[in-house]
Amino acid sequence: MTNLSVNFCGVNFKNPVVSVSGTFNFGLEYGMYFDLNQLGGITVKGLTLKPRLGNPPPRIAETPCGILNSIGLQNPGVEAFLKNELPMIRKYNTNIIANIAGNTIEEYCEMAKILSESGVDLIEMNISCPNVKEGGVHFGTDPKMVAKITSKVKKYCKKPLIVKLSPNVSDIKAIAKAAEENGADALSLINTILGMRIDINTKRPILRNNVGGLSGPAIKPVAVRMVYEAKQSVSIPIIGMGGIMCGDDAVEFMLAGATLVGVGTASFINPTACVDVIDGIKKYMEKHNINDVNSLTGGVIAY
Amino acid sequence: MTNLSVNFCGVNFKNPVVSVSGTFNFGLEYGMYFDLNQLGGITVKGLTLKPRLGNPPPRIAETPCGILNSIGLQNPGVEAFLKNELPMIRKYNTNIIANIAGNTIEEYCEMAKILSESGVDLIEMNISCPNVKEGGVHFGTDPKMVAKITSKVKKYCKKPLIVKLSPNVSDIKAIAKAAEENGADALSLINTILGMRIDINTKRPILRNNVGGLSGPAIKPVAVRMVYEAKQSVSIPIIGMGGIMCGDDAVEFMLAGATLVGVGTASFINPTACVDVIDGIKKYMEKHNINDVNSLTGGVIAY
Amino acid sequence: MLKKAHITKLIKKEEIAKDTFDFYVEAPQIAKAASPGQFIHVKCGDGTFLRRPISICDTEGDILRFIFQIRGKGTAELAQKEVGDYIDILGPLGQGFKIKDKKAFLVGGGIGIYPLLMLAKKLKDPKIFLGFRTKDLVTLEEDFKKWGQVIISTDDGSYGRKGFSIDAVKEMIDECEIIYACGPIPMLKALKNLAEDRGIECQISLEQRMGCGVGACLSCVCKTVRGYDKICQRGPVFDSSEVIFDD
Amino acid sequence: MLKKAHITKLIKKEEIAKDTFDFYVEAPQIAKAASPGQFIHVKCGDGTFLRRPISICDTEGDILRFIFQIRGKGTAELAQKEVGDYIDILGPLGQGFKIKDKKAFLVGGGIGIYPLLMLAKKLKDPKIFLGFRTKDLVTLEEDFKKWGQVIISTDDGSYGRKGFSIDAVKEMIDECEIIYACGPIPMLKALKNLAEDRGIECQISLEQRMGCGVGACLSCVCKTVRGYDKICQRGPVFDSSEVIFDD
Ligand SMILES: Cc1cc2nc3c(=O)[nH]c(=O)nc-3n(C[C@H](O)[C@H](O)[C@H](O)COP(=O)(O)OP(=O)(O)OC[C@H]3O[C@@H](n4cnc5c(N)ncnc54)[C@H](O)[C@@H]3O)c2cc1C
Ligand SMILES: Cc1cc2nc3c(=O)[nH]c(=O)nc-3n(C[C@H](O)[C@H](O)[C@H](O)COP(=O)(O)OP(=O)(O)OC[C@H]3O[C@@H](n4cnc5c(N)ncnc54)[C@H](O)[C@@H]3O)c2cc1C
Ligand SMILES: Cc1cc2nc3c(=O)[nH]c(=O)nc-3n(C[C@H](O)[C@H](O)[C@H](O)COP(=O)(O)O)c2cc1C
Ligand SMILES: Cc1cc2nc3c(=O)[nH]c(=O)nc-3n(C[C@H](O)[C@H](O)[C@H](O)COP(=O)(O)O)c2cc1C
Ligand code: FES
Ligand code: FES
Repeated sequence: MTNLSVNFCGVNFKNPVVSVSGTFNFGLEYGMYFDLNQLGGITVKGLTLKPRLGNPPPRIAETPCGILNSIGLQNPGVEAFLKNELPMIRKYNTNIIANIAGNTIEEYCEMAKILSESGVDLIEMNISCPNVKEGGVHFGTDPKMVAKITSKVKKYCKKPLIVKLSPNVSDIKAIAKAAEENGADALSLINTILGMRIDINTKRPILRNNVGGLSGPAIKPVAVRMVYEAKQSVSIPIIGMGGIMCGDDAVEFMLAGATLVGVGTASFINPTACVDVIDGIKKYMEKHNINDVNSLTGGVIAY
Repeated sequence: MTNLSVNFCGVNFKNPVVSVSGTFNFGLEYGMYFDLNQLGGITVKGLTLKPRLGNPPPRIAETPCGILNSIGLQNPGVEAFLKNELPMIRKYNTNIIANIAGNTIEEYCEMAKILSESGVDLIEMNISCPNVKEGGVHFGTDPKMVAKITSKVKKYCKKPLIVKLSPNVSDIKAIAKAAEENGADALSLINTILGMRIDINTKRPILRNNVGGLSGPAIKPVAVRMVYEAKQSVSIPIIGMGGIMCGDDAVEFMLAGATLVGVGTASFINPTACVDVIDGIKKYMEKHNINDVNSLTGGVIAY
Repeated sequence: MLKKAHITKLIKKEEIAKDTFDFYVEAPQIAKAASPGQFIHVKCGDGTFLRRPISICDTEGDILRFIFQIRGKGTAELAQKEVGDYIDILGPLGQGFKIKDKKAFLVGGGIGIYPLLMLAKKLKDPKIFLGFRTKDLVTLEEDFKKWGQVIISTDDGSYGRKGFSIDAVKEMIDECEIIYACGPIPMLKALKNLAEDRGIECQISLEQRMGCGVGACLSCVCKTVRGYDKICQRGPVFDSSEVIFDD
Repeated sequence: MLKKAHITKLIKKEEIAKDTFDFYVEAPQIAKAASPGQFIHVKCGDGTFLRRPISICDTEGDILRFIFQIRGKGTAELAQKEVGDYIDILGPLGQGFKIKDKKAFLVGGGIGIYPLLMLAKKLKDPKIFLGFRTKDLVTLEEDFKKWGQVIISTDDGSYGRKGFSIDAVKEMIDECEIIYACGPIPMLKALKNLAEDRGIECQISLEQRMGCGVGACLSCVCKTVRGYDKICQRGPVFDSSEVIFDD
């Protein structure tokens, strides 16, 4: 019998695969393509305290083996989420991870407080969104800032607190440590890497926001490295993400140190990517006679 | 008449295309595939004060639309370069850019001094190599460190000094500024982004060095963004590189702010990539009735 | 029943104008479910990453027809497919035209004419205004003629009327109770204004760069009275009165 | 004359064992310049980024022959090519075997047998030792038989001798003045030791992951008495006495 279930911050996941924030809206769209009950968890679109319009289009550009996006956190706000979206998706037997972003530390605290009283299972604090002017990424690139925001939000957060890290940093280890030491129950990484494309015919950036976040297979090696490095420096569990397209990719992240894995951009190409990744992990385990998926985590034999 | 020639730090380049360091050895290998006289310049393999063995193999891994490398600066040392390699390649009518890397600031200074007395045309200071333990990248991720090393090396450097920046940073603008304010005559960016791949069958990293530097089209959007950001914050010229495969890619870098463009990994797939890029730039200029290649630099019309 | 990506087989391929390809694929489920104005999201090949949105042009039994112009890497790759090859297609997607029993004008410009064919079939005697840049690009004239009166304009006057379709539309606007349109933004803007002036209904199909194509990523928005709406899910067809064209 | 990448045409393709493909391409310049032990660097398709190194197996007039096993994404993609398709090939590359007028043993294991065929043709009555894991993987027996005595071993004894080629080689070593070998590292190590013990020459062909394939990137090194040498440029064939196998 293969065991796929994972205990993550005291929450039971039936398997290590979650959808990541921002590529899965609030779940229902891909719910038309597969049974959401199959998922370990669903991370919902990033929420802000007030509704947010987002950036003007174009918001997406294709790049070699990846995409740039500059959605800019369009969302109905945390209250509307709790009222309109959560009840719909709470019906599924899967964990719900709320993803939050704020302009100020106070906003993060406020959202953590509100969501702690709600039916979500875990809270992921996005301090790494490259697509908003205030807040977002600047909270996530300085260890001191990470320490400060984590310790403050932790006070209000009654659910497991996952801190989502930015890859746009020199030393992910220091950032990871700062989050852990200040109360993070888990880490998730990586968010997108800041990038740009220019249309050489019009001389205009393709994204109306000029720059956007790079995701997809192109960034996978960077993500695997960062998960590996973070794992070396903290003992809290990690959700690994960045370019996972199939089960083998997910296994690579787990070997690097991830306890859960997140599937994002892959869904755009293959709407059943999340469940295909679960199947792929199972196949790998069968092939290699591995009984417990947890034994993969951190299993890399580094030189 | 289309003008392709560029004045870069007072040195005349017949066109804006140079080979980058580390993918072109000392020029002669690709000299079998095209006439090196066609190039704007040749950046030679990274040099160290003493000969360097480099890292054990495997040193290269394929990734989606890119590669990881961990060569580890294998090279014969600056003296052997001057004695054995430079005379061979100096015969060509093209600019030679020496690329240097040191374990200590003193080593950088020493090399700058030696090379200033030599026949090379410009000196590129690599403070961003992710593949060596001491030195290398740590000089390139902290603006204070960049300021210090640049100002010191500048004292010994009698040729135009190009500082090659690391993309593994949160704020490329601050780093670029630190280099400019302390005497850099030009910048080049980006070096590779640190990444990792794990063989899920053996559970071993594919690179013997565990991690390596990511290059190729996968990183192009990150490189374009960094060139664009650097250009906003400095007035010294920039060599743009990172995933350039064709003339259109080169034009994109120039629009973002590059004065020269570097072709690296592309040569592995297409040995005449450098000259094909030159041709592609020419074609673009003809199509758009552009007479002077210099008019492309920084031509992006940002929103 | 769950939706899925369909592996379809290319059974007929024709280059109907320079760089313009007419594809017929075997796609029973898509063909059966499709309604006019909906689109498909196509995996063009290994050399591109995202899918590409293409309008459904027509269906006939198990056969799905779509027509596309080479615009970049993806469409160029798709054009390489040969009869017998397989194509991975998601669809039908989005909300198509809402068919009303009114005297209809169909207005299409450039690649915007393709989604109108299937619509024309479902309407009673529509007037069909097709605009092209020049004679060589004129396509589907015979196909459309089967379903209504066709008025062709070319920008350079090399075929049909000279000028934009909108001029022809304006001349005959008294006969119009509803406009269905797809094409370049300036054309859609002009039609929106015209429809508002005349107080008639106007449905327009919009384009935007897409990620998922199914409403999950919020990439493909346009500005409407409600804020930013997803074109792939709420659209691609919108009531022109909802859409805000600003610049 | 300048070297270049050649666009070659696949004119014959055969699956000679499970997942093992025998390709014949029209490549006049490569075929003419090739010598035994050299390799080509092959662009497998759009789905992979780097080229893949493959040994030259044989040449005949304008025709270049190479054989490969599916090992991963690149070789799987290459195996998809059909007769008539074009393949982008760089080569011939590297330094092949240095042919000596001595009584020769050719020792090949697994995919290491392929570069030995062209070599066998150029030698006088070589003894040819081919090692395979099992019977189903045995290939090229007839091809080699034309050029010398063939001694086949399989690890499981399902065909020919049971065990490793090295055992057969040892038994007959008195008849040997030079060894040419290609195959797995343990085999090459054993041959190197054997050759050193007996004081005979031994040329071995090495493998390593490659970038450029032409000596420009320093990816593909092996340890030798000189430091790290580039396999693509100084090799792939080395004198075994130069090579340092450490772990
Ligand atoms: C709902 C809808 C229906 C469409 N129907 C048709 C049709 O029937 N026939 C047809 O020829 N074209 C149609 N288009 C336009 C078609 O999607 C683009 O021409 C195509 O995506 C260009 O891809 P490319 O790789 O060739 O170009 P590239 O410029 O290389 O594409 C790069 C990226 O930009 C996107 N992109 C570029 N241009 C457009 C565009 N105009 N609209 C949306 N995304 C774009 C691509 O999808 C891709 O993600 C439709 C677009 C939409 C949104
Ligand atoms: C000089 C030389 C000659 C060769 N001749 C033959 C031959 O005649 N027939 C044959 O079947 N194989 C040969 N090989 C091995 C062949 O190159 C690999 O099997 C092939 O590169 C695997 O590519 P892949 O994409 O299928 O595997 P993947 O594992 O997906 O490849 C990933 C990367 O690793 C590299 N790689 C993986 N395995 C090897 C390997 N064993 N050697 C070198 N690079 C590797 C690939 O080139 C690619 O860059 C030769 C290798 C070398 C160096
Ligand atoms: C369209 C899009 C929207 C995203 N929105 C969010 C978001 O709202 N909050 C967040 O934390 N991350 C967001 N991300 C980042 C992803 O959650 C994920 O970290 C990243 O895309 C890497 O994973 P992938 O390569 O599998 O997509 C978004 C990514 C994409 C592509
Ligand atoms: C195999 C390899 C070796 C490299 N060696 C060096 C080096 O010695 N010094 C240096 O400054 N950069 C080195 N680089 C980085 C390149 O010069 C360049 O910055 C990077 O590869 C991005 O460009 P590309 O994507 O066009 O290859 C190396 C890159 C590769 C792929
Ligand atoms: S393309 Fe993803 S929401 Fe429309
Ligand atoms: S593969 Fe580049 S030096 Fe050998």
